[in-house]
Amino acid sequence: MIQALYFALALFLLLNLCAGLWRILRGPTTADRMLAAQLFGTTVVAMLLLLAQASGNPVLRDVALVFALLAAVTAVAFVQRAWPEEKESEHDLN
Amino acid sequence: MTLTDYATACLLILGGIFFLAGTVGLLRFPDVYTRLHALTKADNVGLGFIMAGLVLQAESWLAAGKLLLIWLLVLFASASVSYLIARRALNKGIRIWM
Amino acid sequence: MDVIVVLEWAFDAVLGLGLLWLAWRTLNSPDLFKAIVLFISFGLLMALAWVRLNAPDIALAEAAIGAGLTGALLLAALARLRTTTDNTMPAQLPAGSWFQRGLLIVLLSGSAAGLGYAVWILPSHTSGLSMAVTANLDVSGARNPVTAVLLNFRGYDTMLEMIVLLLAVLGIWSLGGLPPRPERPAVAVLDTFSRFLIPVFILAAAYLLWVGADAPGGAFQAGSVLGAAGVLLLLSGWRPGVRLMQWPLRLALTIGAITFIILGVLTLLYEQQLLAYPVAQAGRMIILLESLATVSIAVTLAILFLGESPDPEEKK
Amino acid sequence: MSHAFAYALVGAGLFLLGLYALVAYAHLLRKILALNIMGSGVFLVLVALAKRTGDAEPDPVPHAMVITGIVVAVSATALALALMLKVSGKTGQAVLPGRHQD
Repeated sequence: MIQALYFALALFLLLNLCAGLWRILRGPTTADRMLAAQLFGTTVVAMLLLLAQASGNPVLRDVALVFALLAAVTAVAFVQRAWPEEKESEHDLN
Repeated sequence: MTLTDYATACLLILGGIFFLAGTVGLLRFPDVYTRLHALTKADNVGLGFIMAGLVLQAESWLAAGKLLLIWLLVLFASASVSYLIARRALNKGIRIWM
Repeated sequence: MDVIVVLEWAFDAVLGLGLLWLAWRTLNSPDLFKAIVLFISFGLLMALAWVRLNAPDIALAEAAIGAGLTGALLLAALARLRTTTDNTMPAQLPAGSWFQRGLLIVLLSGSAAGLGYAVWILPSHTSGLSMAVTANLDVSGARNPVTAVLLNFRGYDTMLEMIVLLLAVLGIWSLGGLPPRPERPAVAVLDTFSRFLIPVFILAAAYLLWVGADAPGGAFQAGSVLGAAGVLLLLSGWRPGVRLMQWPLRLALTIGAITFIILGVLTLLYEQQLLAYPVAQAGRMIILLESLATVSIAVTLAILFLGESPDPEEKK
Repeated sequence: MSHAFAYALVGAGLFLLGLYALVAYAHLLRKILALNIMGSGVFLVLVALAKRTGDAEPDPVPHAMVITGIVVAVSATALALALMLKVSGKTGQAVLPGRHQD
């Protein structure tokens, strides 16, 4: 019974993540897109932990740990390097 | 189902609700700063509830500790990253919604 | 049907369709930054696919490389690209005429049907080489079958891979001057963040290396996590000193490949077979190789991110 | 059909999508993304086919090859990105010289 809940919640989080994709597509600023990708990191960590419990495979917690550590590196690369210098208004990027 | 299982189920569902709130905030809020706030707060609390639910089922203290460590790492990383993003967005003059 | 089976199928269906959709949007969205962010999300979903396919070793590698390194590499390259190209050029520029594209679609649909059919007619149950691996696991020196394959049964793969990594570094170094790198000074929060996080990265890498002999983990995963720590350091504004960039760097880059080659020659001389370790020493040799390979992989990945030759005089 | 076969079909689809974009678009960064997606497709097929062992552990040999492949792919990507930067530094455009001059 609780097993079914783990899978149901993992599926629910996956659907949440798919809904968040809309923000990546829509923008409007580059920060919004990066933010949505960052959200996916947290969601994937939660899904991995649920799947670890559901499948009785504790190794997946290590995968979640690595995710938790590394998701920030991409975002830091974005802030430090990839954000263009020129001013951007809210609506000029599609 | 035992009593622990019921407690886990409640915590997990609560966590799911917070994740849903975070996603709705990401989709519906009007500017970068409010969206940033929705995500980092709601999702990290959601992850915390899911973590608490799973800690009740953990097979050992070590496993429970690892779960807690993962949550703390995510909290720390998303707090720092959201600060960095918000600061740069302000410096670049992205308008604040009023 | 059991409710769990239904849920598992629904999960797999959403995940599979999500992967295809993300790949398609990555490849055809006009904004390159958007394409890169979509590609990063694609990497996250790939890690979930590895989990569903019962491949935690690969999920670990994908988590380290897909979530951290590839995204950082692509974003940094895009920033440097913006300093040289005129932004007026459409990123969507097609190669070839509409007729050529139509022909391409027809040809690819044919291959799609062929590939799908080829996968479909494969026997649905086969043990592959897993029997052979299980039978020889006792003499391999590792209890995790994937580590045994990587470091013992097919150690030559890993040896060649270390050489490929070296060639990639040499390739970048031999390009000479690249476009300038836009950089910003690190703010205090980032500084504290990396100061706190780097030791955690190092601990996690050591842990992954340690469990690798018995459970998923190993040199690749540990090396990628450590390499990501290097990338975080570089992003926070740290630069290796000039003396560090000379022989210590070159030693760290090559130590993995060199150890593999020395052990390969020794095993060829004494055991008449490449990288066939004597059973009694296999465990220790794997630990030695893995530790040194971790150092080389980590330094290589960080240097690939830095992306230019360390010799100041070559920059001109 | 099992889960593994579904993933193998997704892998084949990814490979073909990547191949299409590799040929159809001129921008080098997009070609690099396309190559990465093609690689992911191949890895997915390999790992999905390794899972045909029923309830037993999957075949570890393809797993090992894919781990090697992921690390090689990231280093090849880094080299390709550097080459792209060199091309755009010389020509001002991130496309292969000789064509698309109009």
